[in-house]
Amino acid sequence: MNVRMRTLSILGLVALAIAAPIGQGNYIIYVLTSWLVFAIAAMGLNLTLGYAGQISLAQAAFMAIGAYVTSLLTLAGWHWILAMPLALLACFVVGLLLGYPALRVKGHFLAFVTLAFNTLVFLVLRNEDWLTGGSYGLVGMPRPDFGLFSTMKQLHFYYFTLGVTVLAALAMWGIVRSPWGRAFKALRENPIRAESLGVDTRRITLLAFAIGSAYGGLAGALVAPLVQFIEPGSFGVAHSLRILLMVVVGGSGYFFGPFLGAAVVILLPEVLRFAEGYYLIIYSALVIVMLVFVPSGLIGVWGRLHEKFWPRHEIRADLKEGAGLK
Amino acid sequence: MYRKHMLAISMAMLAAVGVAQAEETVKLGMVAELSGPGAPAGINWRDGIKIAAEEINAEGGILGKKVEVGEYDTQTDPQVSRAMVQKAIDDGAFAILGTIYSGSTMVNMLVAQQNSIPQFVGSEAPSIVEKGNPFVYRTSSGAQKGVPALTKYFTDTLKAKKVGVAWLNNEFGKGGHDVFVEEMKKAGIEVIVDVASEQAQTDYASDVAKLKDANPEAVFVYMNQEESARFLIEAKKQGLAMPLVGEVTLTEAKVIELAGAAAEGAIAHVGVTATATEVPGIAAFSTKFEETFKRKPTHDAIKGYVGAWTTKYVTEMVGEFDGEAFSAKMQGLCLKAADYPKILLDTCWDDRGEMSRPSFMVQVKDGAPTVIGTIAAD
Amino acid sequence: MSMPVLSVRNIEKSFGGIRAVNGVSFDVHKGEILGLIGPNGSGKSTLFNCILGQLPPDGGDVSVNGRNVSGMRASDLNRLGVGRTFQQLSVFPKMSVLDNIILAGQEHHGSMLSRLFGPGDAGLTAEAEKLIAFFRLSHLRDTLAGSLSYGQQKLVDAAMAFMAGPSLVLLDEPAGGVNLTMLAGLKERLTAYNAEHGTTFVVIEHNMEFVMSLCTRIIVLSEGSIIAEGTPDEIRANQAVIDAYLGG
Amino acid sequence: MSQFSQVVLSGLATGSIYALVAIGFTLVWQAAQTVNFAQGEFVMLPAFFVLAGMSLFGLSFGTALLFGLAVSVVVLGLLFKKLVAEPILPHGGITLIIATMALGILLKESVKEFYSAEAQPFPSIFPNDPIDVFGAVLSMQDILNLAFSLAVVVALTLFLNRTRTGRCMQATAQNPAVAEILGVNVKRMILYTFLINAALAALASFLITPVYLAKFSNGETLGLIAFIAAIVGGFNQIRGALAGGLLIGVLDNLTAAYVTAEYRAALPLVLLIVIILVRPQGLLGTKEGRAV
Repeated sequence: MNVRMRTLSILGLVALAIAAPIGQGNYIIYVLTSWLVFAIAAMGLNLTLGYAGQISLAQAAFMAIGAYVTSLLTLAGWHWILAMPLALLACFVVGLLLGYPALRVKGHFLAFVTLAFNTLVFLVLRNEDWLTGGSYGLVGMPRPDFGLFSTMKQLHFYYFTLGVTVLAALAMWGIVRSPWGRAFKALRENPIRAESLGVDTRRITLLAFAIGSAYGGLAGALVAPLVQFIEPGSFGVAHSLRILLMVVVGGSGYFFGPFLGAAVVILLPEVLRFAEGYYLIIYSALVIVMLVFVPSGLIGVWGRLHEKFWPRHEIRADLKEGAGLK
Repeated sequence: MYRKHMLAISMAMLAAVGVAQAEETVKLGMVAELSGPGAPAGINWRDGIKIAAEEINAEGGILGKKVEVGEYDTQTDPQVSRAMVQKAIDDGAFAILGTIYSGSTMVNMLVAQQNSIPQFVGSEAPSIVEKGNPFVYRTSSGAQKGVPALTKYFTDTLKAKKVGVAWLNNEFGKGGHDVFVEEMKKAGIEVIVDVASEQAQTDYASDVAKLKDANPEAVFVYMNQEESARFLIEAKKQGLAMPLVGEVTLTEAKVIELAGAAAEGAIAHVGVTATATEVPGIAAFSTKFEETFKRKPTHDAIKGYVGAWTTKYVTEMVGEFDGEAFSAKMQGLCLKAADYPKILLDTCWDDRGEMSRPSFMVQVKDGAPTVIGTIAAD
Repeated sequence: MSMPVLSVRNIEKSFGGIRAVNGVSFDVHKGEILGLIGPNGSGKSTLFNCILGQLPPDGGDVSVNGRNVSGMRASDLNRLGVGRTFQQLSVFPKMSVLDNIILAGQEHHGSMLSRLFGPGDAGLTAEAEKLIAFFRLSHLRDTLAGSLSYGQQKLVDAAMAFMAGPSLVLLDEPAGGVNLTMLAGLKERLTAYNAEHGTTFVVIEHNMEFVMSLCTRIIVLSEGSIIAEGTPDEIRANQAVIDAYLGG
Repeated sequence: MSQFSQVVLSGLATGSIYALVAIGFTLVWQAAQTVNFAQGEFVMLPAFFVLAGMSLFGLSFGTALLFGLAVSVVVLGLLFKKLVAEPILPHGGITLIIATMALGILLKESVKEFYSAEAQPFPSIFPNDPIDVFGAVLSMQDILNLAFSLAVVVALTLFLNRTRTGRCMQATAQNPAVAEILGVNVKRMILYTFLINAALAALASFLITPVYLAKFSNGETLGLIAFIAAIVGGFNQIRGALAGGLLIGVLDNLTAAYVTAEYRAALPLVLLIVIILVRPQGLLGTKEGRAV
């Protein structure tokens, strides 16, 4: 019953995502597409932070690596479908490397190390202009063409992105439901206990970073053809912070948290047009208030309300996956 | 104070729009850096356009239709700017006014081009007009024209053989730097010291020390406002004696306000400046702007103003709201200030959207920028 | 006798100038329940941590089933069949009881890759349910471990140590903070598990009654050295032990 | 040679400001395990309190400085502790990190919207006359900044070591539980560290803003640099934070002058990563004093 309800509601959401852009202007479609792209990036960070408990302020750097690899290869004539896996691989490998500091330090030390890494990536992208185009960036990346289905049109590109997002979400679902997912959570909850139960916490920590980073890379591989222009400034620390807040606001450690969080950050400004420049002020103040009262994010808020108004006798605990941050 | 006036202006605009909607209106999409690091430039651009829109509507609008200016904030983010241009077009804008940051313009001009929408930009990076986009037009000369105008000053006035360059390492600064180095090479002047600095850098001690040590005959300074001010303060402190020459920014009112006495003697080439009060149009605009916003207009304000007025002039020459025809008309167009007073100075656009018009050499004297020479359009 | 399951030889550990463990040696054989007791500060926990690789000892060796495991990482040691519990409660609070137990077994099955692509429970649900039933927690199977009572969490904690079918289990103060009813249950379950599977136990405990009734053999530590060894009855009668505890 | 001494001396002057900010950082971390990612904004803001005091209430510069200091201590010390740090800390360190990041955005955007997006000039406390030192030109301001920062560090050290309150604060930082048993009012001591942090940030703000100019985005790099200074010097030491601040200031200038201007921003970051991986207790830190 419960499972069927859930399947139905997920199908409903996908149907909504399919219907959402119909009849909308290009701008709304563009905003919806960037929502999906950022949801993918946030999904990756949710694995690293929400499931495995390792803070990272470098997700934008991985979007950058993904976007630059994809752009350079597609500009050199490669098809996106071939360039994207290489971008993911590059992010996976760099993510492994970034995981090493996490073996030694936690919490704010790790936050600063990853933040420093993000800035270093920015500097390399800006200064090595023989490869990256420097501060002028790269422009004119082609959108992928799949014979019968070309993604040149905004709407087509949206559906293409939606397809990629659904596949990425299914893969993520597979990961978090697998023994790996359990090991990630164990790492978050009690790394020493996990180690004593045979979990190779070193390997799991590195994997948490690598997989999360690969999702960042996938988002980057989609940003390149979406915007058709990339420059180092679009992948600064502020953007990593933005993605981090998406994860936290949505509900870190909840599977659908990143989608909700990305929606709040990307779509809500559209709704709150009247707030204009005050939007960020309101948003950041609300984030602080939320962290004081419901640190588990918006999904946690919903859970609390649900609990309050429709209390259930026995909650299936395995469906309640979210976790407070440590 | 400031907010109150802004409010008054906005109310007036709203009222005007309200009336206008009863009749027919034409929409202009003002897409600019209203927040983020580019906000100072974007806000001036917007306010220049506000003045222009008011005047245009007072003269009956464009082809009899009232002008309605939609404001779109790019947050100084190229990706957002692309989305905002798209939004403006979705909202039915006939022309786009903006953006100023070259990084943003580079990406959003693709959208306007795809939709055949004319776009007046405040960007000065050379690459903007090198993409073969017939719908993008500058409102000031590109760095590859502005900086060469300076070359004469280095060769003839300063008679420099060895110069230095201090620049801001972002897409704006790098554009100017690259053109400058190229120009100096052509002019046979040696660049003996080349100092890059970071955006939002605060400590210029090592930059200035390096320049002082190399001791060139003049230094070309190409940075944004605050960076220029901080640089000037440090230069004054360390006693950097040679002329400091900039392009546009170095002598702007904001820089002088921030740097105080340290700005004294700084020289810059400016495409168009509120200081050039001997030009009647500029003087009138300047007065009106100051009355409305209680501050002096920057060159970004003048650029926005010119962009909006050019939209009116050219559309009325075409006789209909047609982006393609507008584009065709713009190719090689020259407007004389005598016939089209709000263009302020005789101005021409080439077939790529590059503009040329007379420009000025300005020096800070007694805390105010003063015109010390005029450079003819090329 | 056959090869000892756990063999500890001359373990030494100092902190600064203080000798916490002073050349301790002992063997534990299959099926034994060995109690390790001693007054506060006698070096029990330090010894435990040295045996389990949590602290690097200054000298000495530890072998499990004849294999030298000195300096081995905790996860590798666990995969060799050594289970343990911690003094502090160590369950995974935001995971269900079932997930806690499955986690404790999953790393012993298949490869890293098969754990990604194989079934989500690594095929362990039935086995885990059996263990949960053994500890009489079946009704709490899907409850978050963090929302259980302290005693129930202690049971889950202990059960995790057994999930991988270890040959040796080290329990660090299993009775600490558990109420009397729960305590009787815990002792009864541990004895039953020992009888059923022949698993070897080493138990650190302060609760004398618990140790005396659970263990088959007891070692007494004082000031980092073994001062007595024997059956519970022998220890009860040992004057040196009485002196050590009474601060003689 | 004159270039070298210029670069080093200027670096020391800038570094002394980093040190002030870093010291506040370490105090709050030690006493309350609060890592403040908005520390840079805490330095940006007090200058605007002063400007607001002058423009809104027509205060003289001197009075406005006192006003700015008082408001900073209340807002960035008391309110920060009561409204943000205290309620969120029980939810865990990462939650607090994220909350202070959000706070940074809040402060920055508020200044931008309610004061100005443009940089503002800020009057100098000390005279700006240039002085020749070893062939380098320093302003009176540089030298007094340096002297003032050193004086603050000395005063703070004396306060912590010689006064009863100071020793109670130290006891609280080292072991709150024991301090409590010894009759120390732990809560009050923690509050004091927050207030001192706010006061230090305000002082740093008043000293640098004449040079940096008052702008909403000033805190962006400053907070990071201060943290790096704290970590490089040793997170559990006041003199560590001082040494770290001066070191970063000098190294940054030396890199820009002699190695690479393009990658000057990379140096402190690389230093941070290396220190964390190789010597996480910092150059002057002791191992025990810190829980990573």
